[in-house]
Amino acid sequence: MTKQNQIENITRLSGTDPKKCMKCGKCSGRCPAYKDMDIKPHQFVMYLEKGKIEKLLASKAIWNCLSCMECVERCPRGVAPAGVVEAVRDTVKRAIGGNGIKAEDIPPIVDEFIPQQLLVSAYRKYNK
Amino acid sequence: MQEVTEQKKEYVPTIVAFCCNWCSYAGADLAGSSRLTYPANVKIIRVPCSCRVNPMFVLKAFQRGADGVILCGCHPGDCHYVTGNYYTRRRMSLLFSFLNYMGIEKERTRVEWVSAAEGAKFSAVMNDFAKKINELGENKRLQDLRVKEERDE
Amino acid sequence: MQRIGVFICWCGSNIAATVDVERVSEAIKSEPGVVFSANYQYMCSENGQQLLRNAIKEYHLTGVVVGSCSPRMHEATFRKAAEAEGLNPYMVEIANIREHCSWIHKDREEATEKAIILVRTAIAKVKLNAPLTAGESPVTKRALVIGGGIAGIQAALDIAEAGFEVDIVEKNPTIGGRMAQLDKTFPTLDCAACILTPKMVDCAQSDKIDILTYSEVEDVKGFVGNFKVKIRRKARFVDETKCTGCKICMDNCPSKKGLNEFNMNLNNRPAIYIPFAQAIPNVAVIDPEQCLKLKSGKCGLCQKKCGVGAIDYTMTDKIIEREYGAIVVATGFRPINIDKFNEYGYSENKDVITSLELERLMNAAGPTNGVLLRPSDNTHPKVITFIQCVGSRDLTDCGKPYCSKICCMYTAKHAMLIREKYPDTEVHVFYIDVRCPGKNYDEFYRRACEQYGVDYIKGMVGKVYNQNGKLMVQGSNLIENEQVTIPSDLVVLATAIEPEPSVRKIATLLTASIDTNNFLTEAHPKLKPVESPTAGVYLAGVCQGPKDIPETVSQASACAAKVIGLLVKDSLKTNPCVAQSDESMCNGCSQCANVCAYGAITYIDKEFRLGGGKTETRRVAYVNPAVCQGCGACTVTCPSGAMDLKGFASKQIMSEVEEICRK
Amino acid sequence: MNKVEELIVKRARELLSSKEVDKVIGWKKGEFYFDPSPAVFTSEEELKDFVYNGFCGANLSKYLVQELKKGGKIAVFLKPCDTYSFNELVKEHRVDKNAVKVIAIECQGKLDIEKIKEKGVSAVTETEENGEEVIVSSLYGSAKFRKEEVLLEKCLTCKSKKFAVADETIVVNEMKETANDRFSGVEELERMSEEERFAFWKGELSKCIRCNACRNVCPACTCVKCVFDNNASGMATKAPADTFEEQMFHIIRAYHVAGRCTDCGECSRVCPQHIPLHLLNRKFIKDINRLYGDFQAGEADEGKNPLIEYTEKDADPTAAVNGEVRHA
Repeated sequence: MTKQNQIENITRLSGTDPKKCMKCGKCSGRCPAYKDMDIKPHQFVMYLEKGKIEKLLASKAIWNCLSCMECVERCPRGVAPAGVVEAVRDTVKRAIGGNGIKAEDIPPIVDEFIPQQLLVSAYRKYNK
Repeated sequence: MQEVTEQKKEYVPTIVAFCCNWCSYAGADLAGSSRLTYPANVKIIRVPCSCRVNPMFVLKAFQRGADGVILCGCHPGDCHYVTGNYYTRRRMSLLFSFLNYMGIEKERTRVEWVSAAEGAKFSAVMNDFAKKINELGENKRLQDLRVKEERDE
Repeated sequence: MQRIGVFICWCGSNIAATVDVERVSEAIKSEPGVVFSANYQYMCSENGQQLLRNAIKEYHLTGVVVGSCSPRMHEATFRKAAEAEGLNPYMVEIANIREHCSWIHKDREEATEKAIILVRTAIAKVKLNAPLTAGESPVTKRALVIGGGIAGIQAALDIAEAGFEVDIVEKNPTIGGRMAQLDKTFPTLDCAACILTPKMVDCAQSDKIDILTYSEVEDVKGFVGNFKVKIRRKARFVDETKCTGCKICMDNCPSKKGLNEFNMNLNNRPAIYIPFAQAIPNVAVIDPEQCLKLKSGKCGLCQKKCGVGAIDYTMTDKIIEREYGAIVVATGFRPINIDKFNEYGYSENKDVITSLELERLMNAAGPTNGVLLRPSDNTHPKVITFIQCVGSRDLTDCGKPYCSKICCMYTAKHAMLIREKYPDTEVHVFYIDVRCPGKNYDEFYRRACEQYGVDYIKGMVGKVYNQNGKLMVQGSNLIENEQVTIPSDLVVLATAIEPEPSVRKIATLLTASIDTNNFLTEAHPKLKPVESPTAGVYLAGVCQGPKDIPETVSQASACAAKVIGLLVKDSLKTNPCVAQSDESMCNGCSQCANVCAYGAITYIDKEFRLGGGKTETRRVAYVNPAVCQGCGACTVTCPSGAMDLKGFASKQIMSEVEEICRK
Repeated sequence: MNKVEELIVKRARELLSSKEVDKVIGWKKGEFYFDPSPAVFTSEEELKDFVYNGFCGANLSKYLVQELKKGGKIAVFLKPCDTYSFNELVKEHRVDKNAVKVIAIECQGKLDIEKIKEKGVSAVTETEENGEEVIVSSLYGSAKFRKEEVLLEKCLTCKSKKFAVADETIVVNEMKETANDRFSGVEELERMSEEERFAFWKGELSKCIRCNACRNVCPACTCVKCVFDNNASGMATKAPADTFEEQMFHIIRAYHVAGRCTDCGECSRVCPQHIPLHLLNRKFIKDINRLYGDFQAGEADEGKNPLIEYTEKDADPTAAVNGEVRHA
């Protein structure tokens, strides 16, 4: 896959247009996992816009993002930083072909109170 | 009236362009003052606004043997009369779609938005349109044959 | 019999180099109706015009076609020349053989052929031209200003200064508007009241200005020069002519729990009140929702105490009708509702306030007498954090997509004033961009940073929460690439502004168009920025778009200049190329009025003779030629073809089409 | 006499005798059972000729335009599809709704005598609707048909059985909505090539004899003077000279009623040459629905039609013609 393909692929997966970002930093201002992330939410969008795919793919933050979607919720311009994180995570996962958590492994106590999107991202994020 | 010569000349299509006074006609003027050429078979009719163009004018043109009709107006949102071209857009969308439904080639009709600053666009649009009409050749489907007879006499 | 003269211009070599002008004028000679055909080097020159005039005289021309440059260049020139010779100027048509022919074609043969067709097309049109005369309509020499803020005040003063009568209609009990609520003004930091109230007094004292406060525009009829406006004068329950503004009623009113709108509801006022000390008119008003007498019939204290007998509980709304030649809309703005921005916790925390609330808290006439105390516990805040772009540039449902324009500057002002007055206070400002274009504006902002040590943080706040009585402001510091949390005592939100919602109704009444953000649309964004597309209606202040005081005042004065320019005329010449409905064919279906952007079309019931002594009354369209701008949208909407456009009649355009297609 | 007819005539009698209305517009017995025609009734005696049977396909709303000019209050019987035309006439100020009492009546779809004749049944004396079947009695006996075999084209693709307006209603049996897609005919044409479409319309339209029946029956065609009769329009024509003029007439007619046509189907019903004129109107309706959102003319008696409306985000004509865009 060429680099341009990768950029297009991640942009498409993220469902977001990084050019819409006005660089206000509200996403990073809100992020509860900020301290643990080596690349901050606003940087995810910025790197995608600038095409710095290597930095994104090498980031550890994709495993720290809580997928709480606060950044998406708060963005005044309709950009979804968490979408970019998710897209990068997917791309990395696919490359290494790892197996994620299985539904049966989720303890029964984790029931309807957990947001569905968090479960989905957890399936993708964690290796068994 | 020109006489029909024995030798068959290459067919030169007739193209009628309706241009709104404030944007597109000025755009055509700018194309002129910038010496940006387009084919001579494009003839412009000045109207105050693209919304002045009655579908009957378009049909009349075809009736009289025009091979292509193009409307040019201000870009949507820039209409000198505030909302005129919004109506043009709906009217011509429906009319052209309908003409195509009647079997008229859809390339024979067109609407383009050309601002007063877009001389280059005007010229490009006219070149492109004229090329398309050249490829299509004579409009035979929507033409009053009596007009043709009169002409050929 | 038509007698048409054709004049082909060489335009030096501009036309003649590519078009064989001699051949064109020769070819045209044989066209039916053409009695004169000539060509000349420069038709627009003095000699060229003389040639045209001589031919009109000599050949008794009924129509003229000039084959020359674009009509956008010299149509007016040739029409004037024709008029000077007694030919109706609208009997002149231009064939554009320069821009649309000689300049774009290289082949001489091709260009000459085209020029002949273009000239023939113009001849075909001119044959169907009718002499047109510009109509006249008288001008009522009085202006209406809707809104009594600084925009309305300035416009009214300027118009009155020129000697015209002007009425200000203000929906609140006093004029003054938003500016009256402000403490200091940027970039000079002079107090708003000190510069505004003298202007308010000028209005009150001018014998040309009639101030109608506590009033609203109810209905507008008519058109430029001749508006008929109905104004609702809401019941004030206090006789304006008697009240002296002594405030004894206010002191005696037992119902004191009304929210003080002027102080952004930060404190209370009695049911009978004068909004603020310098109100114009300085006359009390009773809030009917709050007054015990009006609600339950029990009280009447103010009436008993009033020394001049000004109180009248039986007062009702009155409708007055007045006539105006021009209308200025200056309805202003309000801060948007920010309850939905739960990240900033405005509704939960008393100490999260808007900038306009801060203005009142810092104003000497405000609820704290100018001492900055935070609302929750009346203590001095030590750490104050400002958040900019709250609701501005925000595409979510809660915000506005545009930049509110004034927030960067007033935030810098607030930060500076606080640091000046309370040097021990720590001030932080979260910003996305600092936008300070304007004379001495950027310098002003830099002063806040450099001289007053205001801490500007590039980044946006994600969350404000209360932790043990401190407001924790969590946001980005993008330059340091850090997330910061600032424990603050007071949080000030630079809230976006939006047009005062009453503008919607006014826009409908005036058929003035409004954009998706409820700002009134100007007739042209660059060249007609103070005119509304509706003739005779002008726009001043924030109703047209976000702007600060100097810009508002400039726009108001510009409006006044436009209004004065209109009112000095005794009558208005109207564009004769307007739509006209043939009553005998009109169906009265109302489709044309629906597409008219100018509200030029009305309907009347008209009696028609049917023959045999019978008559029939039919609803037919009437186009007001003073209002119609001649776009022609209605002509296409009309199914029967009753509606036509003078100067661009259907038959004329059809004949142009036919001529072009004639091969 | 069927039950619905009985109720209608009874109601008409009441209205006239009580002087609540001055006139009733309904259908009058023709020479045969199958040719009732629209008629105005001013007295109770005249009502003896009133009929309402399977052949009352005519839309009565347009008759109000002329009748109202003569003054008085009028009661009119409208089938569901006719009520839409009524609203459209009110919207365009052609009819004063305060002078009209709209009595909305049951319709189970009207019959096409031509189709019945084609089936070999002539001299029809009565028809009886029985669910999905129609029993046709004639001088020569009776025959049974499936309804869709003998319904009028416009009823086969009935747009709605809802009344868009009704001061009162006379409905005895439940009216079932038709499942047929009324745009399938348009779609079939759209699938053809441009040449095929042109050939189709050339074939159809060259049958036109310019009798103006379509124009005269159309409730949207109520112009005081039609453009085709107006010399100043540059379009005035009387009889068609060639296929071009038939095309021109029908294109302009369809365009002029676009956004106002309620799809009542009267044009096709009355065309003596059996030209499928509804396929012209429905193309506009279909495009309007596709580009500007679903719109049914006559659903209300006020508001704007899509051609006198716009949004800033409307499609550009090229995209619209290419079918690339759809209303969100």
